[in-house]
Amino acid sequence: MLTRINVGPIHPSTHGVLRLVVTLDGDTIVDVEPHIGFLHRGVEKLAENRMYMQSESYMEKIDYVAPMAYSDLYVAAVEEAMGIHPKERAKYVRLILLEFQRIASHLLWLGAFCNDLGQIFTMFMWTMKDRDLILNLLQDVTGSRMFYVNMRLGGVSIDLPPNFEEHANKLLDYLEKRFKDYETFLEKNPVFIERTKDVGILKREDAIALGVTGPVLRASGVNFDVRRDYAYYVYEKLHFIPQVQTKGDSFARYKVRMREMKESIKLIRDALKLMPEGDALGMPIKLISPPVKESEVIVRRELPRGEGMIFMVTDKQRPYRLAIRAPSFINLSALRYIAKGARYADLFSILGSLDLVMADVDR
Amino acid sequence: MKIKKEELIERLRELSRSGYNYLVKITAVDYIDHLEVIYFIRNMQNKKEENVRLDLKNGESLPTVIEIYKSADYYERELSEMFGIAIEGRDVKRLLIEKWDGLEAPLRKNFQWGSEYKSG
Amino acid sequence: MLRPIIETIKTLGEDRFTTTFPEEKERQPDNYRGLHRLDIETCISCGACERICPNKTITMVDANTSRGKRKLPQIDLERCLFCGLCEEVCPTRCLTLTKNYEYTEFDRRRFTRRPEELR
Amino acid sequence: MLTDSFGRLIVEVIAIFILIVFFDYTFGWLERKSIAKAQFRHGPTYVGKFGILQNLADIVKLLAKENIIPKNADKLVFSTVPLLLLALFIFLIYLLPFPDSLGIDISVGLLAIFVLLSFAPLLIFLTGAASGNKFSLISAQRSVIMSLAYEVPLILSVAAVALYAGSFNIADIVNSQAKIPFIVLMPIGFVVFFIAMLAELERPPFDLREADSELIAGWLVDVGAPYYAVALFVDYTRMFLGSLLISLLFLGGWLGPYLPGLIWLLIKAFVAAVVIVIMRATTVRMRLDRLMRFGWFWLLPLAVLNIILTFMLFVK
Repeated sequence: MLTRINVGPIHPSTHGVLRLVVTLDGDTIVDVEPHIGFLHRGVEKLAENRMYMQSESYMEKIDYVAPMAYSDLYVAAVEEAMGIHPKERAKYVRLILLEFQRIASHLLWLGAFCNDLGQIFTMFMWTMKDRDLILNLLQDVTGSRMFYVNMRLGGVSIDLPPNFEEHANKLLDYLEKRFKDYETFLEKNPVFIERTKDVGILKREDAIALGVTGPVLRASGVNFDVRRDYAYYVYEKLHFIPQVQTKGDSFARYKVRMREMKESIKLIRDALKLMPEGDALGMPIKLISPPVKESEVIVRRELPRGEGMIFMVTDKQRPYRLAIRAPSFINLSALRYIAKGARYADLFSILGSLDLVMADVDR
Repeated sequence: MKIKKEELIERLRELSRSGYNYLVKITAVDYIDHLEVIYFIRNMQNKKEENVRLDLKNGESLPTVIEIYKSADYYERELSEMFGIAIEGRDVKRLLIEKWDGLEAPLRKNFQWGSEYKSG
Repeated sequence: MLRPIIETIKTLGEDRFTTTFPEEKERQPDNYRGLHRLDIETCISCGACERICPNKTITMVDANTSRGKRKLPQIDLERCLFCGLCEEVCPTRCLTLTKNYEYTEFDRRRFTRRPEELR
Repeated sequence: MLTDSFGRLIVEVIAIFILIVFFDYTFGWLERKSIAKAQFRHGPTYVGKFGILQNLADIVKLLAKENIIPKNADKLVFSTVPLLLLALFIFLIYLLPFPDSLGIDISVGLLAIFVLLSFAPLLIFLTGAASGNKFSLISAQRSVIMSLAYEVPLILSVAAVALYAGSFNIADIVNSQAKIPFIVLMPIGFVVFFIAMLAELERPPFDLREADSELIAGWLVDVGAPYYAVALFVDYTRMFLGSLLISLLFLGGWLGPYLPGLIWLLIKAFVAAVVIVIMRATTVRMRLDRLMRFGWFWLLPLAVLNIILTFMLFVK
């Protein structure tokens, strides 16, 4: 006999407002139907009615876990439309801040993932502490804890403070030590291994056919990372290796993100060494934006959740059409295929390992 | 590349056989007198990208490509909800919002909304 | 199984990280973006802040000052995103964002701050 | 004569009830504080010194709320079974012997306790099934299925203890640990008993019935606030029972130098409880089918091995 359960929109592990209609046969999932749209704000339409640099703070709210990544994506699109190239130092500054943002985002994911598996907030609080230290550092740079709005055309709004390098190195050392602790804490725990290994397997061909992105794609054995394949900023100068796992299960997705955080630490260290002196400040906000040169722009960035893309058809002072490819959106659409045949308890292991931000799904 | 609506399925099938097996996004742009639908597809082997564009007249429907790209599912649903494009060949459910209070196709340029939300 | 438990016991000995909020407060950098502050004397009533605000937070209203009746920005804190664009666009740097971030009211209408209240 | 023993009974009943309430309250506070400490948090701070009165405030809040019984629920079962559950666990504690001849000392105490203890999953099943909510129903099913996995190893590991002591009387079992506590004599048996007890107590990694991230609160999903307070009381009383059983059967009960017996018993019970809390802070939740596999393929053979070892080494 089939049972239908309504999970959400208010449920401890749907990370915001996601409604899943789950059809169960005993304890086995027959079908999962996601119902989304509870957080729809029509960002694309809002951007059409605002001047280019006004929309930046709206873009940040698409993904409230990693806001800077989105504002960078948007500002890069505007820069390309106007033919502005970011300053050399600004490229490094942005890269450093974005990698810090990536670590912060993955840390929050790690905590939330352990919560989904049934832990009582221990890992969550630990990773929140580390994330908080990163946010404090970013706050010193940008002036705000969560929504930074610090990307400007050609650079950033505030340059790095003089003691930034020292603080950052100290924080990175601390984080490196903590990551080792986390790995012992989780990987030496047989129950964690049991709950993640061989759960929610997504094969390579399916991953490509379903169009999943980011860590989920890389965990299925597809060696694709925008940071390498469409290198932007100074990623090609730094020794950057995309993290790939072949298994495609929840554990592989965990492993990819864990390794990515370590890779980000390396990237930041390298970038701090190579960063040139000089000026990183971009153009200040004006009531009239510079003239637009391109009529259509496509910009790709590797956001913490996967590949983000902006397709913008430009007009004089405001975008004519702004289309955002949100990584969580397409990762959610894969849930139905991954969860089929899994146990009901594993639904949340799978859902957690996809790293969804509902605001990003609904836009 | 710009193609006609009739060729769409054929061309995409050809492309997906020749290695363009990853659908990045389907989106549309409203040019008031017509719509342009764009398929961004990528070859996962050599990371090359291709844009397949086609023009749609207002009120014209679009054939589904879900048999070629599984990931087209959500994009097509989004397209039909946001632009009011009917999708042929599959049952399209509303994706985001069940009802827009009589207002359809919010990303069309003729979508009416309160002037107080406009700025700048 | 034992190694994770040892990790947990190790943290029992570490310092607490959270703060008991109303008693101790977070440290803020100098460029923190909190509530607005308006210097009425230097404001030239140009309205740039009103035009740049992405969220229609700011409206120019009539206000009585020592130099007579003028148009000055009024801020609706319910809509404010604290993005700081108004501060950046202000030609005389009279509208600034302070370090103060606490605002609670019992009445929604109190969130609309008149120019005289922006101190 | 009759009135004398009756009066003594009344005093004992009240004394043990005070003990239960004392443990429940202190443990509730200790759990919140120690989990908070493991998570870099403060835990309850404001009500009373170190937040010691926070739980009291919570109970008052819960009891002051409206009791809602859902429309689909079987009202009679739904409103009586949680109270029955509470009564069951309190009664089980009365069956335990306490030092200074407090409590009832019956000759088959061990058997009686474990027979009655296996009613608990059924009562939980009744509450869950009666509430008419699908989450509760799943939780109710889990409750019964789970009990298949852990009841047999639990009883077998206890059987080894009874075998060694040569008695089903718990006081005798405690007294036979005068030289060495059973945790040293039969470590395998202790591990099996401890793990099965975790499942019985609904503590992580076996909190499948109350699985927060999957079933929201499992069988408690639809209960109103006053019944939730009852359920919390049940939870902590069960915890008291579990840690008492662990300390009586394996840690030597009230035996210990210098301090009075009751204090030793409480100290041991608190130590066992804190270990369970640290387990709670550490592990993630197990899956139902894995738990079954674990119970039958690991716990059961280990329990049998423990019995065989005990029989070969100690029983003459």
